[in-house]
Amino acid sequence: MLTTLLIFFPLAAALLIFALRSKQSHALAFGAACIELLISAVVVYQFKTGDAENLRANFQWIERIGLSYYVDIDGISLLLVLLTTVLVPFIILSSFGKSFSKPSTFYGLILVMQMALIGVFVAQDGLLFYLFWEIALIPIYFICLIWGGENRGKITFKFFMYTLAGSLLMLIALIYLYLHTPGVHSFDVEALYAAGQGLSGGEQGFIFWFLFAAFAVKMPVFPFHTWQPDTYTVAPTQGTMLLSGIMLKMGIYGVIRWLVPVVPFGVITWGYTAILISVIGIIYASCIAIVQKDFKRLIAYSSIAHVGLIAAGLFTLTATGIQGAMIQMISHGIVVVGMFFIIDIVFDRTKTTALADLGGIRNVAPKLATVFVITLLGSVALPLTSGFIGEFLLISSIFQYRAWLGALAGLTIILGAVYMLRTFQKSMSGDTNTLTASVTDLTWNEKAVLYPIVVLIILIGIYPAPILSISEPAVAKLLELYSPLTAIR
Amino acid sequence: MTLYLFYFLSFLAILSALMVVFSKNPVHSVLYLIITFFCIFGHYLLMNAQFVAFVHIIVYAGAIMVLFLYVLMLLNLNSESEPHKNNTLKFVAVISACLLMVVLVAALRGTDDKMLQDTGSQIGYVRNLGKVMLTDFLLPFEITSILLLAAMVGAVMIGKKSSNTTTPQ
Amino acid sequence: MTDFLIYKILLVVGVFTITLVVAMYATYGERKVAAFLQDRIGPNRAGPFGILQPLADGLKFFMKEEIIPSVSNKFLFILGPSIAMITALMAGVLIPWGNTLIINGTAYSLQITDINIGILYVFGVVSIGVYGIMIGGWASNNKYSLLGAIRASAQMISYELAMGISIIALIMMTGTLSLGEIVNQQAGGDWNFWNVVYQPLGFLIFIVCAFAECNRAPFDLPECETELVGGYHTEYSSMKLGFYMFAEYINMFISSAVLSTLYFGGYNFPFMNDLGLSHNAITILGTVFLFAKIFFFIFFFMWVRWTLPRFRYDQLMNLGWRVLLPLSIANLLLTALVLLWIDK
Amino acid sequence: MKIPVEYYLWLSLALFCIGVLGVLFRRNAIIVFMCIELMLNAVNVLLVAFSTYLNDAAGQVFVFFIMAVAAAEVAVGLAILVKMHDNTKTVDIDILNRLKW
Amino acid sequence: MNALYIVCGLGLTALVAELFNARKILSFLVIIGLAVAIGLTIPELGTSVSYFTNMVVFDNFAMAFSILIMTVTILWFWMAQDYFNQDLAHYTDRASLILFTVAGGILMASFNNMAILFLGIEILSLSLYTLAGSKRDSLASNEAAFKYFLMGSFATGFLLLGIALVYGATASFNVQTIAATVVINSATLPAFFYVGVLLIMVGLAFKISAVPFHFWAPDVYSGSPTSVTAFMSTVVKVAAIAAFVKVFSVCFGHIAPSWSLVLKIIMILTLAVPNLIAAAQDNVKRMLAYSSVGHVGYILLAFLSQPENSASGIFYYLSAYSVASITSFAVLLQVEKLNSGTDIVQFNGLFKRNPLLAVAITVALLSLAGIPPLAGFFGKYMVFIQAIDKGMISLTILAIVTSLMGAYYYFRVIIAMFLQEPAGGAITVSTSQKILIVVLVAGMFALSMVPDYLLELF
Amino acid sequence: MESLSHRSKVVSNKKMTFLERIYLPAVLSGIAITIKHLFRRKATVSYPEVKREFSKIWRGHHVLKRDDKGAERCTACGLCAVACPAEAITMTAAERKKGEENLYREEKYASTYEINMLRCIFCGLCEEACPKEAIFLTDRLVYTDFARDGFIYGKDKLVEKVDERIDVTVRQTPAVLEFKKHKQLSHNK
Repeated sequence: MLTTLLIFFPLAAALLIFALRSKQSHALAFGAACIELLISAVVVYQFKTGDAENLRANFQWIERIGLSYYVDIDGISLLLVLLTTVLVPFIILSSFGKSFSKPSTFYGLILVMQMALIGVFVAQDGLLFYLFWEIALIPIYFICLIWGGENRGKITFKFFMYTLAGSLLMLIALIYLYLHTPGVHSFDVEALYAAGQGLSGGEQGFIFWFLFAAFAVKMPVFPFHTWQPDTYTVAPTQGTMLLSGIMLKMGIYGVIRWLVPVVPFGVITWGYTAILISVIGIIYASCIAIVQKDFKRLIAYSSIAHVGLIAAGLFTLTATGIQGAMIQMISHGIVVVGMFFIIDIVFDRTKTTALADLGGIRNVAPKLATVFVITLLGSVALPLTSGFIGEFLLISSIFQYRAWLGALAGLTIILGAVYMLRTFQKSMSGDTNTLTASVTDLTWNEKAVLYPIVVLIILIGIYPAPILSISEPAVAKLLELYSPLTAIR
Repeated sequence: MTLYLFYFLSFLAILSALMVVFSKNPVHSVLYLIITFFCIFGHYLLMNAQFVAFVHIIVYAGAIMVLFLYVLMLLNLNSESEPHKNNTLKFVAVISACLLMVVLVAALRGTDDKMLQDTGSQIGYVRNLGKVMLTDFLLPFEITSILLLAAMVGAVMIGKKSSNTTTPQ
Repeated sequence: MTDFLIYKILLVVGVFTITLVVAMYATYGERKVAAFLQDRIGPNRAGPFGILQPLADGLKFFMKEEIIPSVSNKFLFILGPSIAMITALMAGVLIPWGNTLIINGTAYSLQITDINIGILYVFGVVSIGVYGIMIGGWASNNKYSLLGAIRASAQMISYELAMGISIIALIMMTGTLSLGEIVNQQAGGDWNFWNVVYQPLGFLIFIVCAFAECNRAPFDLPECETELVGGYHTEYSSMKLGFYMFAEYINMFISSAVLSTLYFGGYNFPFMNDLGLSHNAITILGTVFLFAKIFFFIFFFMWVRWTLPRFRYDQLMNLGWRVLLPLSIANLLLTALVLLWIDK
Repeated sequence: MKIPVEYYLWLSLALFCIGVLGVLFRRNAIIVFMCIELMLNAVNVLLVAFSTYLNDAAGQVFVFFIMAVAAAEVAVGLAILVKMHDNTKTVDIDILNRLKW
Repeated sequence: MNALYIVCGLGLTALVAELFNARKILSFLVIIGLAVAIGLTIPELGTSVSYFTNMVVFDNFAMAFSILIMTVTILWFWMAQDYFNQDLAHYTDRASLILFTVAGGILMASFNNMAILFLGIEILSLSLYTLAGSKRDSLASNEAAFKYFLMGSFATGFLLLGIALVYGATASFNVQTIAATVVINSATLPAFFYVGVLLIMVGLAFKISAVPFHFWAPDVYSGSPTSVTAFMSTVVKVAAIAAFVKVFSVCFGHIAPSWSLVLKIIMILTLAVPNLIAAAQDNVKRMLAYSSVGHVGYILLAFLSQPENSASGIFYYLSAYSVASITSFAVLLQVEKLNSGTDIVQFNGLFKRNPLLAVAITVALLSLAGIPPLAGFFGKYMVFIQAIDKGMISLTILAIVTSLMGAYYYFRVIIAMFLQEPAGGAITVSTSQKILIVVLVAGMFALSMVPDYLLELF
Repeated sequence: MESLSHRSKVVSNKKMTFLERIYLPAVLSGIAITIKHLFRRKATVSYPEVKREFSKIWRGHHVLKRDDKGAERCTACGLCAVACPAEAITMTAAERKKGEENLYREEKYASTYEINMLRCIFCGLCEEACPKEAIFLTDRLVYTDFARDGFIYGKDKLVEKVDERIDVTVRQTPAVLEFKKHKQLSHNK
């Protein structure tokens, strides 16, 4: 029941905002997001106190095609739900003080997006998952299309087509699995697991690639990433935050929940390839990031690199890897939201994101520079920041899998440091120029967003145990599946 | 005797059907088509389908072709200067029609000969046909009236002169 | 078999001849009737009372110079009147000219053949007739001819409808399409067995349509001389013109015959069974009566022609579609209802 | 006095194909239309032949429906054609290609 | 059967209404009448009664499709008030022709005899030929009518030859008898029987406008008055597909192997070609025309995968498709009314000019593109599930590729609406149309929320 | 507007009654009228066999009278030509030579005298104009001819023959005769 409330409260709020068309939409939306955060807190409480049964809801929806409304929250879901509910208020808050055309539509779409994201993370029915997955696409598409920047028509369309193509392949895979569920066909996650595991090697391979295509587009992993830098650049900041902070996690979550357990044999067979392309993607993206001249684009490529690492870690099929992925997801979400917000602030003040035009902001806006440093350090995985825990776990898992791959993956930290520090140097340090001279420091709402983010980055970096403990049982359960299969590897 | 009659009628029917397609003047086409219809009429009589035969004449020769001729005359389309399709298109048309023929023939080649019932069969008599039409086929019969009504309303609607200036009361 | 064949051939030739002769004398009759109705005498020079006038006319047609317009389509130009003539002659085959003659114990029917869909045959032939006019009018390559042809086709198609429906009402009553049977059903000596008593409205519609189908005044728009010079036969001369004229009179004869057959008992006449005459005598008397009826209708055709002015074209169409057609449908419904009621 | 039903099959197929040929071959809309009528007639012949062969009246009854439909089609088709001629002064079907993509 | 009576009766009433100057209440009357017809049909669901010596059978298939046809007609009537009002002299003619078309559609869904199938198709087609030409002074409309007419009658020829040949082989026009004969005498069926089946397929493929027999459709759709196009691409399409499905599932379902290859080729072409061409269109009406051809491909895919058991999926697909189509046409009509054109540029900035219209057509196009959670998605989903079930993975992938192409051209419109500068001032929409559009959008969501009821009909 | 002439008729577009609208009664009365004529006496006269009586005052072919002695009365005064409304009469005057006294009554005579019968309207004004009682219209017919020339009647056709005089008094009413007599007196004075 609570889970359902979690899903549909944002939708109700969104409809209310649509209907009211009030000038105070931003406040309403923020309020709704906070309430949602409270609900998620209750969920955490229930989860911790072992009342997990209350979180489950399962009833038949469309019997004829096996669709049931089946939602549940386990550790993995909970972390991502929390990520969503925490980040969305920040995202909304970050938009305060800006004027949008048709604000009610804008905030409404953000809340719809939140609903879809939560839906994706809690769905335990294959088709339901798919539905939420697709629904998530629509609001973000319109956010980018209506409030985006230059040339948004083509770019957002490309984004849309990529994701749609991927998800349609996933649909085929899901249907295929559904038709192979034993007994009465069903999309129940367990049934799909059973179906997938019952398939032959070849079939598992084909399912693997179909599902992987959808998730890889969403993450995005090289070579499915070409939509991403453009879209990140063109989208309004809140859209970019949603895309990079949360939506990207849908792909990773998909791999964890809907790929790895479904076709274990396929994963084992093709995991190596997947890791390989992920690692190639890491290096590729990092190299491109180094030569980027645009601030926002650079972060976009860095995001590809980070996600590549997460994907690689996942496919090692070790507890370290998956736990690392979990924590890195949280960390990356927080860091990247902060990062994009800072870029937005800079852009707001200077009307440019070209690195060459910036410089010396530290001199005029020290608070901004400080926050940027901390976020940046979180991104390059300095110890005691959240990034460190995740990347360390991930790289070690890859290292265990193939040492040379681990070494290559480790390059991400070095390359990350290179481009990040270069960014800092180009933008913050140095002498102020005519553009940056007038940069003012953080306003109240910017502080309200960035300070908690900074706190979170450090907090998780110092004390990640609660997060790890939440996801641990679920990850362990996942990996039980592979214990008999490790021999093959 | 009957067989020769059949050959003769068939030959004439096919010949005049071809002339329908190939004669330059539309009015000649109409006349050739009428000849074809008369040959078909003959075939019906050979099959002792009298009622069908005469209704065929009344409907096709007596009404439909008159309408065609009427329209041809009304629109004064009797010129022989029909702009000709370019040769490629004509070629394609002939080829595709021949292809259709070949396909049909090829598909039907294997059929073994079956004989017609004696021509003394009485099913073509109006008494029998009427019985079947008004018992088994009553619904289609009634539906036909709707069909004709729809055609009539439609034709009138299309054909009426525009009355944009006059507003209805 | 040969006897039968010879008899049939004789009959065909007979009917053929009678038709031609009647048509011939119908032209004479027309002129006479016109004259009489206009207080004139009419032709009276060729032979006594001008009785040889049709021959003279025919001779004139043959002797006249034959003109075929140079821009016309020669084959069709000749085909037009031929079709008109042939179709006109064809309809006579199914008319029951009389009851059977019994000679040496063999019954010889005075009908050439009685097929079970006689009315349809008549209808079919009539509907072909319009081609004669259309082809001729078109082939003349003359705008008046063309207009006449167009008028003819529109008119004939329009009136065929009402005619057909009025006949259907009759057929519903008689339950057969065979002309022979329809006549036999009207046998019985008493005049009120004639169908016209039961189908007065149908008869009225039929006769009006018959006028239109024959292109007779007041529906002679295809050859309306005040508007179209000579209508469809403007370019015709000599015997081809004669064919058209002839065809018109034959049509008149045949429609009168059909009218008498369908609505006036054919060869039956009142009190025929009470006369105590032999079968053959009654048959012959019946044929005489039939011809009397036919002549009366031919006279009626002429009578109307010389009484009523020509319709305007829109009036013609109005009459056909908005008066006769609904009326005939109403007649049909009425007949159907009455038949149902009687059935119960 | 017997004619194999196949003969009628051949005949009607020949007529049908000639009709198809005409539809594809000619540009004059009226002739195209006439060729369609020819196709329908070919079907009628076939139906009557089958009906006689099978000694089943249904086939001939079906012919009447086809005739009714043919008549209705002619009425509608010619009305449209005349209207089109009013607007374009031609019955050449190639001008119909104005709407091509 | 009551529905058929009522629809025919309404058609006649509409004609008579001219006499009494009852135009004002006519469309109201029609809507009420159709609603009553639907109301009378719904309780009968679950029964299967044949009428008139087995000429028509009203089973669930027939009744469901009839209800769908009539429902869409009601919506259409609501939508197309302008179409009727623009030529008051022919108000009643148009209304009655539409109703006759509906009657034809019901017959096509309920036939149990080839004669009824044939007559149903013809009633539907003949009325439509004239409706397509009902904008009498427009050359495009004339051409559309004439092209439709020529192609339609040409197709009728093939259909009839097919029926004749099948009759020759099975000695019956009755669907059940044919099916039974096919089963019993499958070995001794003459070759021309199979030719007949294929010819029937060709004839019906013309009617459902499957490639390569579709070439009339785009021209006709774009030439006809927009309202009529809406009608053609919804009600008519539903009826044609109902007939197609019924013929080939009930009648020739047992010999599926003999025709499935041909149908497969048709289906592949139908999926690929129109979607490709639609992407090149700059006119929304024409684009919708091509897209409606493309949707036939998915339906054929569903049908091909399970010829005897696909009715429910197809029915759902068609319901979703019709509602979405009607919605997009309702918006298109409003845009056309103001801008007197249907080019894609007329949609520029529609979101700013009238958000309701923009959102409604967006939802409709998304539904047509098969984006969840809209009804169109479930439709496509049903298709895919049936196809994958029969192992047609490669065809499914083709379908997916084409539906991506579909998304491409639908999104061109969406992008134009949300991205471009407005092509004119604000658009005002009458209240009744507003209500209609809201109802339609709600309908699209409702169809996706509770599809079970529709699916359980079969 | 007030009609000036009061001769214009106001057209009534009154609605026809039902009986009028079905036309049949009108048609029937029409054919009744014609059938009545069928039995009427015929107006035709079968000409060569039966000739219709001319009226007493019927005017036909002109004649140029001679006097009792056989001399032409006409003196070519031209009054007839002046009086002729159709200008059908032409003449040339000539002087009487010696020895022609028995031919012409007075010194002057018409050497040619032509009447164009195609122009002549047989009004009789010439007759009235003539002071010499020379020209009269008779009850004879002007016969047909194939050429126009044939209708220009010269003296050869107009002047009465000496041996077959034409009695013109037949068609003169007594009043006229009286008048003529009187005139003659005055003329002959």
